Parts: sequence; structure tokens; C-alpha cells
Amino acid sequence: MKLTNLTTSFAVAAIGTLLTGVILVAENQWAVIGALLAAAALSIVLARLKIGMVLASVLNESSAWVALLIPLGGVIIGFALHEEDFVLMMLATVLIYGLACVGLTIQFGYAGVINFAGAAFFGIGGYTAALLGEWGIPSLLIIVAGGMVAAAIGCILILPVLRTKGHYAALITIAFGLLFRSFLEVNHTLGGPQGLKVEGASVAGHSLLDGIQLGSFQASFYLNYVLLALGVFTICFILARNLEKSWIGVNFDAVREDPIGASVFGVNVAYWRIMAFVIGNFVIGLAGAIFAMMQNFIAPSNFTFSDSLIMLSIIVLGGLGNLWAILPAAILVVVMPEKLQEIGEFRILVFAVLVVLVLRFRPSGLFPRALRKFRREVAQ
Amino acid sequence: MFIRAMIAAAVMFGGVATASAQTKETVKIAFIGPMSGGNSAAGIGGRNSAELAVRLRNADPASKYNYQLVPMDDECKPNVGIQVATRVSTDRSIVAGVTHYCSAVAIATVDVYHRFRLPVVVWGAILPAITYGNEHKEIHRVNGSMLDEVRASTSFLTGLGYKKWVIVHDTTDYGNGFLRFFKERIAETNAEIVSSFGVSADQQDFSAELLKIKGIQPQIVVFAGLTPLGVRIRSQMERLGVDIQYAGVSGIMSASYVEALGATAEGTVSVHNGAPAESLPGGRMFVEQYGKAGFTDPAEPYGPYAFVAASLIMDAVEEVGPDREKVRDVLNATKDHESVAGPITFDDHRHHAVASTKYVAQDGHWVRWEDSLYASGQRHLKGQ
Amino acid sequence: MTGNLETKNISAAYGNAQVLNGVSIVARPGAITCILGANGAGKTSLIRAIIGLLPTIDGSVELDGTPLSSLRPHARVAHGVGCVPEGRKLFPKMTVEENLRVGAYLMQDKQLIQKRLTKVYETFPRLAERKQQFAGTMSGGEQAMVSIGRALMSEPRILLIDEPSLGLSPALVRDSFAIIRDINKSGISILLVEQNVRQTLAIADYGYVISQGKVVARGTSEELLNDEEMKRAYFGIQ
Amino acid sequence: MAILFEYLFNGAVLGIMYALVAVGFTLFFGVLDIIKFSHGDVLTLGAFSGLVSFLALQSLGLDLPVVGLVVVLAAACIVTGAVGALIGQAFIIPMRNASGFNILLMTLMIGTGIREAIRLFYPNGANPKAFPALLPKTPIEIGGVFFRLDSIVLLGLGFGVILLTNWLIRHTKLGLAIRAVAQDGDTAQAMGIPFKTIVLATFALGSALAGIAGVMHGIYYSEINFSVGLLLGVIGFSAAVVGGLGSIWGAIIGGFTFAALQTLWVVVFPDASGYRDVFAFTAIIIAMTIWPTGIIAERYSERV
Repeated sequence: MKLTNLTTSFAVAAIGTLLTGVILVAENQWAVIGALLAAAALSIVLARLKIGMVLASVLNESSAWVALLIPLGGVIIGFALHEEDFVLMMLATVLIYGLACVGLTIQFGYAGVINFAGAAFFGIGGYTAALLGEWGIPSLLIIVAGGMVAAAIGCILILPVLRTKGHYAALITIAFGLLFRSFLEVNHTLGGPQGLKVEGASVAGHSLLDGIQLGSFQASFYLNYVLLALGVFTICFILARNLEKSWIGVNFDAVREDPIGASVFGVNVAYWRIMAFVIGNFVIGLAGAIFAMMQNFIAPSNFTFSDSLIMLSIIVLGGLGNLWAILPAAILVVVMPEKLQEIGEFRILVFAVLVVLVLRFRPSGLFPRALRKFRREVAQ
Repeated sequence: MFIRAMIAAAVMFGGVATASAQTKETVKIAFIGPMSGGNSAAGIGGRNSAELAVRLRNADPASKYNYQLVPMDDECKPNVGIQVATRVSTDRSIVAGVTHYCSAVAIATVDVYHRFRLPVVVWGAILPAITYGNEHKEIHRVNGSMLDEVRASTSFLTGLGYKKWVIVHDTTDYGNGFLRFFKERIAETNAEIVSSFGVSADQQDFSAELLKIKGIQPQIVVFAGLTPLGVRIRSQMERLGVDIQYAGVSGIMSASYVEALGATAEGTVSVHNGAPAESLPGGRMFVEQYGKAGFTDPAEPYGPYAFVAASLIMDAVEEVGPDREKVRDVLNATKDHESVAGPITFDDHRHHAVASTKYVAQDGHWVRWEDSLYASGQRHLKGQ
Repeated sequence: MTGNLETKNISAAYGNAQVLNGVSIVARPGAITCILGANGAGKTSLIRAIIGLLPTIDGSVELDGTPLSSLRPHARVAHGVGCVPEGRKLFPKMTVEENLRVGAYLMQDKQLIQKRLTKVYETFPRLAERKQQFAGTMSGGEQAMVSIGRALMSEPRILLIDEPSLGLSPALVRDSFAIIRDINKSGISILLVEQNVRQTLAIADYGYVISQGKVVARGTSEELLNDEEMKRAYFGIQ
Repeated sequence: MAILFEYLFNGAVLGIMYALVAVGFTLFFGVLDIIKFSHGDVLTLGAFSGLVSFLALQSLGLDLPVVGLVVVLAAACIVTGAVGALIGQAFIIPMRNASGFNILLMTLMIGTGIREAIRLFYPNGANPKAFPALLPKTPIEIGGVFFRLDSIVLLGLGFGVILLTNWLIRHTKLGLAIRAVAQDGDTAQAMGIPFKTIVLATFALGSALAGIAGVMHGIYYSEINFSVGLLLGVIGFSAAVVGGLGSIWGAIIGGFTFAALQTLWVVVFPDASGYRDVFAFTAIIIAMTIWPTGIIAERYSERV
């Protein structure tokens, strides 16, 4: 049983890696559309057939260490395309957005705490990196600091978020996202609307903005960022998986599904909502810091309400609460508009229509989260 | 790649390169501008103009290459801009780029172009720092800078006797930049800025700001921002009875400003880098050809500069072939190069300074100040 | 006599949990038919399925030979099904009179509506005194009157009543059972869902006992009342 | 002193427009417990349909003063009402058992779609469009206070429409059904109320209010553009939530509160006018902390 699980996981990872590679490399519009159709067909087939259920439950029950297949696939793609700057940049962007979505999943997917200000916390991480970068602090520390500052500023919102719920809580995060952006724009100490230059990350004195050169092997500097993002993503992914499968995850489920019932059974609802919100913002902040370092530049217009929506689209399109769905959905949301450049001014319209259609006809996402095992048994 | 190699081989072994388009090597040029969102009118006008330059060149039997424009949308967002800039920079088949309308995006992307050695010519962004803020040889600009406009505008308006200014600016880098340079410039004159108001780029209602201005009673309201906001502020001044002269910057100078305001636009003064296209010999050609090409959207004021930028790049490619470094060097050395916007000369920061032209809205059109009924004294601005 | 309601073999489920499993009952014209069963047996689900709020996956519902299964709830009301839901379900932020008028929503004739209002106020004089009071602020007994009055406004041929005794004092329970009997005497068939076995069987003509979504016993009131086995198994009466 | 009245007056016009949008949000929330975020962009659609109908009238030579206004308002209401009901029918009712958040995101994207479609398919749609002056612009000055006649008419129109809506909800059969569905949808159906029809009627009604707000916006600012609805939608939503979702009076209070906050900031701190939205949204977060379910609290009991 264990062995089949592992084989299945490997197969899924291999297919995923292959599709990702094809979508990333495809230059031709038809190739892109073909790959997308193949992915859509795959997702529909998986949903219709029993094999989809089996797969979902295999991934759900598998040990968190199966997540190590992600860096494996990522490294394979990364090294296979080590000279393609743009492709690697997209890959790194996908991973960074994916990382932010791990944070959102902990908040919204696990504990049901809604956050429409994802881009704002992403931005807080980025601005932290910009400010600390000037002081020559080690990059990894800066990334962690980005997460901590995002988590700390998120704490200001905790009181109103705890007191409200549902649409009222949604408004609070929307308002925060909007005010964060206009604050950055009118406040000149943080670069104002023109934004800030950000120091690139460096590891052991070696700047990640320099390409890798090992003998005859020459790689784009974006490979560095792919590896960095891949590393942080995998760590957070595994931690989040362990969180989900532990008793903390059970508490989150209880708080999300039935807060009143949970409190009757002695679950401290407020405590778990705070935990999810803070941990989630920390992860989003990490992502923002890496993003700022990779782009070398940040400006308030990177962190608008619609950017928050893009992040939320990823977790909803993928399947709320399913960590495994984040990467395919992030590829779809981040890469597709870029690949659709050929249709120029129509691409936002096309994107909006696609999201609407998916939400309408696959409301639980392309890869719905599998239920916890004990719950399935109760249902049957 | 394969096809290109085949063509190259055919050309080499065929011995004679015929003039027919099929045997010409294709050279790709990128165009980047905002083609969706609030600034898309300018972006689409720019893309059409650059496309026009490419079509005209391809129709010219004397050209050595067949050109292809690769248009990209930066959504006027720095992160998207960096993404598409990386995309075109790392695409080795692209030789050069006609890039950016929004200053924030242009500033964010200069390092990308430098890193990947892609020569670009900015066609619309006017913040000085784009060319003066770095030493990158890849970055050129044909459309002048904000400083040119501020200089022209300040002397024009103070010359008309407007000494007590209020500035309303949008809180993007564009409006803020203008505010800064106006402040510096006004300090050197006997005029003063009595108050300034920052407004966000998507704000709809300005009654609070305008009523405050009504209380201050300045001689002139100078707006630094783009058309949509400029239109809203002007029409709300009318509604609230703020009967004060209104002036703008190049950002409001579009056909839709006068269309959207109708009679209310009358008497708005503004400045714009470069003379009106119609008044130049090449400009007349541009307007004619643009009309003939059958584009559904207007060229917008910065269209001619996108045309110029694309032409400059193609001239350089004709001269040295599709090689990024060579094209960059040719562009760097541009001096008195004829174009529809007059002769282009790059300074040591690869910036082409332009003499801004003064305009006034008259009978539903932007008219050069010197040619207007206002300059001849038949009509009067407010407070004159 | 009309008001003959029949369910044939209906099944329904909430997600994966089947709540009705082939239930067939008949509510005869002019009679009081009762459905008995423990908590969670599927009584309320049956009512919801008859009125159309719970979609059935199998079986049919007919009123006087007209199939109702394909109709939406409001169309079933138009065919003569009235409903007094479990817990009375008044519209709390509406006045008594507005609650009653909702019951007459499908009627166009203003005079007819007025006539029925008058009739309900005659039946429940207490409501006439409190026409303008918000329903949410009334006592349990008064709410029960509004709920029954509201259902009568549409002049149903059959009235479905779900747990009228819920949350009422014994005296009020007695009153409401008396009212139900009076309504029945005026010619309306009644399908009554209850847990209160003795009082229900005292007024009912015929009854069904359901458990786990299935009919496990049926018979006249006397038959059920005297069935010792039933009592022990389903009513908890020693 | 005179200027103070002008602030109040223009703040009131702004407030009434916000309130009209907020009432729509509150109606949708009332009947289905959902947030329909495409509302702001439906408003834009209303303004543009009004403009198109006016241009059509003009080309027929029928642009008479009163007729123009009536036709433009009617066109805006019909188009927005139909589109509002269509969105409900095609996207919201089939999804009403999905999470409210899915619907929020979906309608946000529908709004984006409408906005982009206007930009792309209306001729030269990315640029602002002049909106016809359908009302006389006669300036009026009373004791140094400057008004324009059309502003006063618009304010009256706005209040009139809100009072009419309130009357419709309180005293008509349709209103009775809307309130019944809002308070308990299942029971309303069991009493013979055609649920779907009423929900769609509510969507049409709320959206038509946005259509009116769109036309008012056009007349008041003499200009419309494809993105007017974006910010108005967010503000209308904020107003509805701060007022208390589901309550019409809450929506009106919320609308005026928001207008007051924005105006007040610029009046008190003119040099920091750029911070007005920062201030307004901070105030909203604080208000939500004090009144977690809005100023007019939504009273619902929770089932334990």
C-alpha cells in the first residue's frame, strides 16, 4: 500500500513536472492552449473517474515528505532550462506566488479566516526587504524579517478581524488592503509612488544576481532565485502539511466548519484564528521579501486590491485548502496571462471570463481538497 | 530558428539577395506599453503608431530587413513591466524595444534592459530619472522629460501674470514629479504656490478639494496628472462655481479631454513636449498615414514619439544589422536625426530634450498658443 | 371531499446521508393523519419533501391525483398544500398582519384576502388585538396562532403541521390540538407530525410510525395505541 | 460660512449616490446572504446605456429636455435591471449553496469582465466620455452660497428614489415578498412565494438603483468612464457593511457617513488631502471594531 502510494505520487509529480515544463517553454500560442486544454481535460477526467478520488486521497494521506518531490521536479525543470532567463523568472514567480498562497491557505483554507489583503502583507515583506537590504544584513535574515514584520503588522488587524466574521471581516481586510496602498503612495518616506530599489539577495557573499558559472556550466541568475524560492516553498509546504495533519489542523477544521460547535467542545476559537492569521501573514511576508529581492524593485502599484484577488483566485481555482492544488493553479494564474500576450488588450477580459467559468462550473476548484479520512468513514 | 537559418543559408548560397519581402531576414522589435486598464488609450495609440512605422518600412523596397513588431502589455504596473521586459530582453530574436508610457514602469525596468543588453527607446514616460538616474547605455528617450515641460509651463503661465498658484496633482510618480519640479522652478520666480492637493488616480469626487480652493482664491489651478482626472476636475470646477483659470500638463493633452468636456474645455492651457504633428512636414505625413492605416483608436499625443522611436531603431538596424550592441552604439550616437518630431539628438544621458509647445483648448481642439485667438487678443483667459 | 395526499415510495438525502428511504403514506380526505416517530426519524424531512423544500431522488407526491413532484414549493401551495412549519417559522421582523398576508401571497383578489383575514381574526381574536405587533416579539402560544392562521390564508385542501406542541406549555398544547381538530372539522385534511403520542393519537384518525426514514408501522389510532410492541420500541412508554 | 453650506450640500449629493449603491448591496445581501460585487460595474453599464440612449435620441432629433432625462433614466434602469437579474439567474442562484466567498470572488470577476468589455467594445472606451447635461445648469446664489439648479434636482431625485424604494419594500406586495424571502427563504416558499422570481426581482430592483446612480453620476460630473464603478462599488459595499448589511436605513447612514468622512478630512487637513482614503478606510476598520455587524446591527440568532 505504501509502495503504491509512493509510486502514484511519483507518477503525479512526473506528469506535473512535464506539463509545467511544456507550459513554461511553449512559445506558440497553440502549444499553450493545447497544454492548457490537456490540463483541463486531465482535471475533468480525474474528477469524473474514481481514480481522481484515489489520487486525492493518496496525496492527502501521504507523508509530508512526499512534498520533497516538488523540489525534485523544480530542480529538474530549473536545470533543464538553465539558460532560459524568462522561463526561470516565471518559474520563480510561480513559486513565490505559490508560497504566498500557502499562507493564504493556512488562513482561509484551514481556519476560515478571510484575507482580502494578501497583496498588502506581500508588500510589507517586500518593503521590509527593501529597507533592511540597505544595511547589509544577511539575506536569509532579511527574508525571515519580512515574514515577521508582516505577521506583526497583521496583529493590528487582529482585534477587528476577531470581532467580526463573514462579509464584515472581508470588508476589514479589503479596507486594510486599500489603505495600505494609498498610504504607500502618499507617504514619501518609503519611496512614494515611484517605489524603491531593492538589494538582491546574496548567499555567503555571493550575489544571487550573478549567474551561476561552474566550469562550462553557465546558468541564468534566475536559477538562483528558482532554487531559493523552491527551498523556502518546500519548507513552508511541508510545515503546512504537518500542521494540517496534526491536532492543530483538526482544531482549524473545527474553527472553520462550526465555530460555535467548536467553542462548545472547548476549542479556543479566537486563539486558533489568531494563530492561523499570524502564521499565514508570516508566510506571505516571506514570499513578498523574496519577490522584492528578485525583482530588485518594488512600488505601491504592485500591491493593489486586484493583486490580492489574483492570490485568492489561485487558492480558490486550485481547490480551497488543498496545498497540492496551489502549484498547478499558480501556474495557470501567473503564467497564462503572460502567455496570452498575443491577444493584447483582451487578456484581462479573457482571464476574468475563465475564472468566472471555473467558479461557476467547478465551484470546489480544479483539484478539490480531499476530506479527512475519519470524516469519510462517518459519512459512509 | 530553423527557418531563419534556412533563409540565411538561402541568401548566402543564392548569391543575390532579391528585393522581395520573402527573402529578407525578419527583425523583431518589441513594443511595451499599457494596453489594458486606465492608461490603455495612450498605450494602444502608441502601439498603433509603432506598428505604422514598421508597416511603412516594410512597404519600402529599399529596406534591407523585414520588420516585425512584438507588442506587450505592461498594464502600467512595475511588476508586470519587469516581467515583460525580461521576456523581451531574454528573447534573442528581439533586437531593440520601444518601451513604456508610465514612468514608474520605465524606472523599474531600466536595470533589466541593462542586464540583458537590450537597447530601448522610451516613447512616453517623462520622469527625468529614467535617463538621468542611471548610466545605462541601453536606455534612450525621444519624448523629452518633465523638466522641459515644467520650464516651458512656468515661464508661460507666470508670463501671463498668474502669480498665485494652486497645484492639484495625482499621487502617482507622474503628478508628484511635476509637483516637485514646479516647486523648484516657481521658487526662482516671483510667483508662489499657495497650496497643493494630492488626489488619488482613481478618485471621482473632488468637491472637497475644489471648495477649499474656492476659499483660497488663487489665480490659477494647475493640474498635474492624466486626462481622466483632468476632465473630472475641470468639470467639477464648473459645477461648483470655481471660476478660476485652469492649466494642465501633457498628460491631459488628448483628443478625449476636449471631447469629454465639450464647451467647458474652452480656455484650458497646457504644454506638451514637441510641436503639433500637423505643423511639421513629417508630422503631416504621420497624421495622413495613420488615418489611412485604418486603426480604430486615435494615435494620442505620444503616438508620434512611438513612431519616432520605432523609426530610429529601424534606421540603426538598416545601418549595422540586427545586432543589439551595434544598434545600441548607433543609437547612442544619434545626432540631428530627421524624424516626424523634428531632428533627434541624444545628450550624454541618451536623452532627447524637446522644446515644449504651449497649447490652449479652443473650439474643441488643442491649438498652438501662438496661433490661437487668445494670443491675438480676440479671446481672454480667466483673470486676464 | 378533496385533500387526498399520497406519497409513493419517496426517498431523499442530505449529501450522502439518506433521510427518507421509500416512504409511502396516504392522508385521506377530511381526516387527520399523523406521522409519529422519534427525533431524527425523518418526520420533518418528509414534510419538507412534500412541500418541495427537500428535493426527492425517487418516488412521487400527489394531491387529489395531481402529481406535485415536478413543481416548485410555491406551485404546490397554489395546488392546495398549506404548511405550518416546525418551530412555527414566523417572519420575526414583520407584523402579525404582514405575516398573514404572506400566506395569501398567491391570491390576487383583494376582497377575498380581506375576507380571509377577517376569518382568521375571528378564529384567533387575540391576533386581531395585535395586528401591528412584530411577530418576533410575541409569546410562543401567540406565534403558534399566527403560524396556523398564516397557513389558512391560502385556503389549503390539506394542511401539513409539523410539531405544533414544540415548546408550548401543556395547556397551550391542549388548545392547539383543539384548534387543529376544529380546522379539520371545517373540511381541511390534516397531516400532523408529532412526538407527543397520546394527544396526537387522541385526535388523529390514522397514523404512521416512521424510523430511520422508513415506515415501520401504520394503522388507525386505536390500533397503534394498543400495539404494545410499538409503544415500547418507538414511543418510550413503559 | 457660505462655503460650509456648499460643503454640506455637495457632501449630501455624494452621500445620496453612495447610498443608492449601498442599498443595492443591502438588498442582495438581504434576500440571499451574498455580496454581489459586480454591482459597481453594473452602475457603469447603466451610465453608458443612458449615454447611448441619449445619443440615439439625439440622432433622431428627439433630445427634448424632460423627455431626454426620462428616456435616459429608463434605459439605464432597464439595462441594469436586466443585467442584474441575468447575473443572478446565470451565476448566483445556481451557486447559492457554494461558499459566500466563492460568490464574492466570482462576482468580482464578472465585474472585471463588464468593465473590460465596456473599455474594449464601446468606441474609444478607454477614454472619458462627456455625459449630456440633461438638466438646466442655471447657477443659483442664495446669501453667497453657490448652487446649480441641476445639483438640487439630482439631490431631490436621489432622495425621491430612496423614499420610493423604501415605500416599495414596506408597503407593496412585492416588498412583502422580498422581506419574507430575506427573513426566511424556505418558509417564504412554503407559504407560496415564488422564491426565484422574487430573488431575481430584487436583483433587478437593486441593479436599477445602480443604474439611476450611474446616470446621476454622469449628470453631476458631466463625465463618465469605464472605471467609475470600481471605486463606487467598493465605497457602496463599505457603506452597506458599516451601516449594517440587510438594513436599508443602515445603507443610507453608511453612504452619508462615508461621504462625510472623505469631505471632513480634506476640509480639516487640506495639505494632507492625499490621505483622505487612508483616513476613511481606517475609520471604517475602527467602526467595524466598535460595531462588528454594522451601525444598525443585523439581528440574527445563532443556532447552537
